[in-house]
Amino acid sequence: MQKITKDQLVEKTVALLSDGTVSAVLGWSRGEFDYDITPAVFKTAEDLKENFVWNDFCGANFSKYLVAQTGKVEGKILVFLKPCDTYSFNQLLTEHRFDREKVYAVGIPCEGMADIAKVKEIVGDGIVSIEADGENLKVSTLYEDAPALVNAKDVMAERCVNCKSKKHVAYDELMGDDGEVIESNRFDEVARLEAMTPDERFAFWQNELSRCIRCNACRDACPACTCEKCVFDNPASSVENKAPANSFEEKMFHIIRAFHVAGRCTDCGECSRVCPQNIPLHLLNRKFIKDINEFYGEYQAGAEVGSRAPLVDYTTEDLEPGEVFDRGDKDA
Amino acid sequence: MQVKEYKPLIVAFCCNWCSYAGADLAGNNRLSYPADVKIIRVPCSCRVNPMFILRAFQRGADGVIICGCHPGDCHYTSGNYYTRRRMAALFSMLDFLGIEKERTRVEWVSAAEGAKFAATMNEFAETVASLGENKRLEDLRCKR
Amino acid sequence: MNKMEETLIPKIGVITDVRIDTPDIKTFRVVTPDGKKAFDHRPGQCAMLSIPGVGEAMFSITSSPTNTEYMEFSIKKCGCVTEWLHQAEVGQQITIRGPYGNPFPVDDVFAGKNLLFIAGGVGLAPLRSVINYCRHYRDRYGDIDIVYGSRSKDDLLDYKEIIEEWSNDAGVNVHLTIDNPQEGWDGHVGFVPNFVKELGFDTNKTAVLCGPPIMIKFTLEGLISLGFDKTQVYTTLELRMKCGVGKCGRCNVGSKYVCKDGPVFRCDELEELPDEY
Amino acid sequence: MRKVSLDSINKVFAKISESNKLYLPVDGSDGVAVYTEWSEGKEWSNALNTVRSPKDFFFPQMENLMEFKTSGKNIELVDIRDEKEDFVIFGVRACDVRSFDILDRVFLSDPVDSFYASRREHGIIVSVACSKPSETCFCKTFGIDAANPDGDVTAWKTEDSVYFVANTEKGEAFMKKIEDLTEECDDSAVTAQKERIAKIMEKLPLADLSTDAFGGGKTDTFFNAPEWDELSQTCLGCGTCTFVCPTCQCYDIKDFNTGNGVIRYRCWDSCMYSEFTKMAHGNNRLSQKERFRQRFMHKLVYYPENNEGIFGCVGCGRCLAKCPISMNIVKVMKKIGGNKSE
Repeated sequence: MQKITKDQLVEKTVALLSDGTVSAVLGWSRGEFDYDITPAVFKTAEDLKENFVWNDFCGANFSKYLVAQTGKVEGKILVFLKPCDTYSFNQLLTEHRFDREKVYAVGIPCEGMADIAKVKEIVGDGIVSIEADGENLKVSTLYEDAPALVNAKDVMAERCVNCKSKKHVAYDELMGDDGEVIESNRFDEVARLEAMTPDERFAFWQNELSRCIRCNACRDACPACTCEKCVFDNPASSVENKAPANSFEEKMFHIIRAFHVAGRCTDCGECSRVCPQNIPLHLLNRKFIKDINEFYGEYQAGAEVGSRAPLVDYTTEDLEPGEVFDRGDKDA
Repeated sequence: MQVKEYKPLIVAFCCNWCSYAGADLAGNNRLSYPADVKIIRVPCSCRVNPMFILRAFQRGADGVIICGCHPGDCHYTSGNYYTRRRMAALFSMLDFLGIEKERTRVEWVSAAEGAKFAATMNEFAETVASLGENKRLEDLRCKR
Repeated sequence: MNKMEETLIPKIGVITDVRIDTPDIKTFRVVTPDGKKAFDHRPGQCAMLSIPGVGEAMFSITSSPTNTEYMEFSIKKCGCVTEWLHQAEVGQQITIRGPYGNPFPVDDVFAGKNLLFIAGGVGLAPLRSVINYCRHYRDRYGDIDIVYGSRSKDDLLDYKEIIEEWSNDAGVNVHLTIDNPQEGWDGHVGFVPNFVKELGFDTNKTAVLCGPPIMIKFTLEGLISLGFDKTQVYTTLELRMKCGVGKCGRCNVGSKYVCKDGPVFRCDELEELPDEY
Repeated sequence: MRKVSLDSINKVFAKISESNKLYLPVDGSDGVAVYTEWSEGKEWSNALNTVRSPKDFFFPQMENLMEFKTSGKNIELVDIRDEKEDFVIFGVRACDVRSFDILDRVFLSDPVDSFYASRREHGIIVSVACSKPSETCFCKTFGIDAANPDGDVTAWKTEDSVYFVANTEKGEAFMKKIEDLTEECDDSAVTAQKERIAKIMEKLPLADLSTDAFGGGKTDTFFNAPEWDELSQTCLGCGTCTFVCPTCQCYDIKDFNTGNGVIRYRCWDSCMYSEFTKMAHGNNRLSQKERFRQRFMHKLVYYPENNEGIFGCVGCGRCLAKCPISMNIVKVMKKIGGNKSE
């Protein structure tokens, strides 16, 4: 259950729209069901009142949309940022990807977003409605007469279970209370894989990456992937490729994708959220984050604007690439 | 059928200012290192994009080594420091994906270190040979 | 499976002659390795040429179907395939498949009509096939007018053929123009659309237009101001293509596939398509 | 009609796979069903459908078309098409069976695509009726009966048995193979299931979705509709919808230089991608709006115009479930169809 309500957000937004502070609003628009929510640009109070939603399925991170939308909108655009979104917001600012002056950022608290796949695992298919009910979600399906009560904690998306921060690191206005950076267990799964033998790890990733259909959703949704032209779309790069022709190309794409955002990835988890094949892509990014923290000191991309990403920085005392493997006996 | 002796194909990216000259010196001094080490000259070790490494494996390399100036001696002041960070991260990732970590390496070889160059290549080729053919980052289309 | 004919599998072609037409256009003569024409075609149809490893692209067949010995392609250097072709020497093998698309209606609609061909730049390439076809069967058609313009005298395609053959034919009038004045040029200077209006053609003609999109747009407006109806004007479209047979979806505009339903369209048919070409 | 008890279904699979490769949905390690070649120990998934549609079997994401060997100025072309063997796809849902018909109209129309044709010729489709449709299902909108799918053989799965009816010669041959394992039965159980499914279909949230507003000849009505801006506004331009779609058939042809030859292959392509229509001298669809519009106009207007009114969508609901921003054909139809369905 989210602490802030949809009505509060609509009220605030309508006020800012009508007094001319902002001329457009990046928000969540209702779908056919209660969970298929589409990011949308709202321009009128009527539209907002009718279609704006805020519930446990508003996972989409709007930061990247600012790159395109700030160029399209006259005046300021209001954007709602959950705590994790604020990190992406700062990272994009660090990289000068949009004009801060054109944005009115409203921080909103987040109690964690639900994963519809997890809901379906518990209550089954044929969902006709989902309502928040205290700590629970009340889910009605076609196949059960009585709605099922599911604890929101049990269906929380992986990235929210391992939430790294409830603190907003950027906003013009904050609604509700700010939270704190959280000690999370987000690297546990990476550590579990590290503890495996190389053969086991290879088998694990072979199985995961072989499902990739190269739809590019992970790249296109990623707030750190904002190149005007991606190397994988450029015919002149000689790696332009639309299909995972074989296991090599699957790996190449995902290694390069993760490497290119290494040090800039805020761990927002959009890549795994959007993957139609449920590949745990965030683990690749987290591996880089974990390594960077261990090799070069703790670093959280997007925690502050203007910080220098670790892979475009150095000290004369850095460890040697060969020493990476000597530090522990994780491969022993 | 005759069984061909397995010789690993090694791709060595050598920086123009130190390691390439080091390789040159190794040659001038008649120091031997495996003929299957293919040297690609790059302006600086930090010119090596992760894609280069993956592409080398795709095209049949069994091991990839990057050689640059010793830290502090970069012709461009700091290029090799960036190499050091990037490759540390990349190699760790390759290892994370289960690709044998012994197949990738960074070595600092100065223009005066012909002997080190030859020794490094010999030792690296031996290590890679003991692993056998690169199977985990191969592109079958290129193997026919 | 008995290996059936597969349209995506090309034939091998050999470049037997390369003619430098303009600084950026060359004309290539292509036959099969045993010296024959690769396939028969109709005026206005296209073929897919490729260089393995470089790419495949659609080109209009410049030579007339009445030429039974070889095919010619006039190709402007503008992308990776064309750049590679421009470096090719005589004897180079390429691959060729086709013919693709609908031809100009030379045997029904055009028969007995006065014809007006209007081309700009490399846009003459697809028209050359029709013009030479009509010249070959001269008695089937009425008067033929050809308006052709280019940036400069050096950019005029097939200049020798135009001067030495087309201009000397009875009932064929050639009107040439270049964009800017140039030394050694005593012909007309100016853009094609204006030239067409200045020439002020009678509307008892069927017009065929080909050139850059902007030229087509203004020339069509010019023709309409002269009293032409859109049903009297034909043109050809160009879009990115991969398969050539209306399956890969790339050249889909509205319900039409340019590779299969075009590239030749009558201007009133074009108007029914969504504005996406 | 013949039946086999659900307990013995693996015997049927074993029997079939003696002579043919048999593919069926099997739950993967993450619980998501994937078409997998059956072998001892693999269990037929209970999932409603696979994320990847079975169009893969006839129009694979990537396939090699031919090879070239070059030496000097010469090119040698190697036809690498090989003899295909019969294979069985088991457990195809009604929507996906219809998708083959939609693909056929593209690939089997003149000139026939021989790569597709030979796979189609050798594929035996055993469809299965849906027993628990999802809220994202809207096959009924396109006149598909989820309870009575087409295919060479139609199967119905009840709590304890699987029932079969052969529809084609290929299907008869299939049934012949498993004759010893199945027994003749009446159709009362199947009829009961059909009735039950029909009732569920009525209750589905998208049951009222209508195609009345769409069809051939409607280009002018919809092409310049102002709603396209809003609908496509937050489209990421990824290819998820096209790649999970059972009817999307656009492809690219590309060359891969292996170092000792060139392989020409084709792979799925997406009209949502920015370089789909890019040529050396420009692109005729510059913005995501135009690309987005193309995809839906093609399914709802262009395709029916060329195919006697048949729509290029089967209502499988994959794009509803998988689009990263939950934008999909249902939302498009409702928005630009002017809510005529409601």
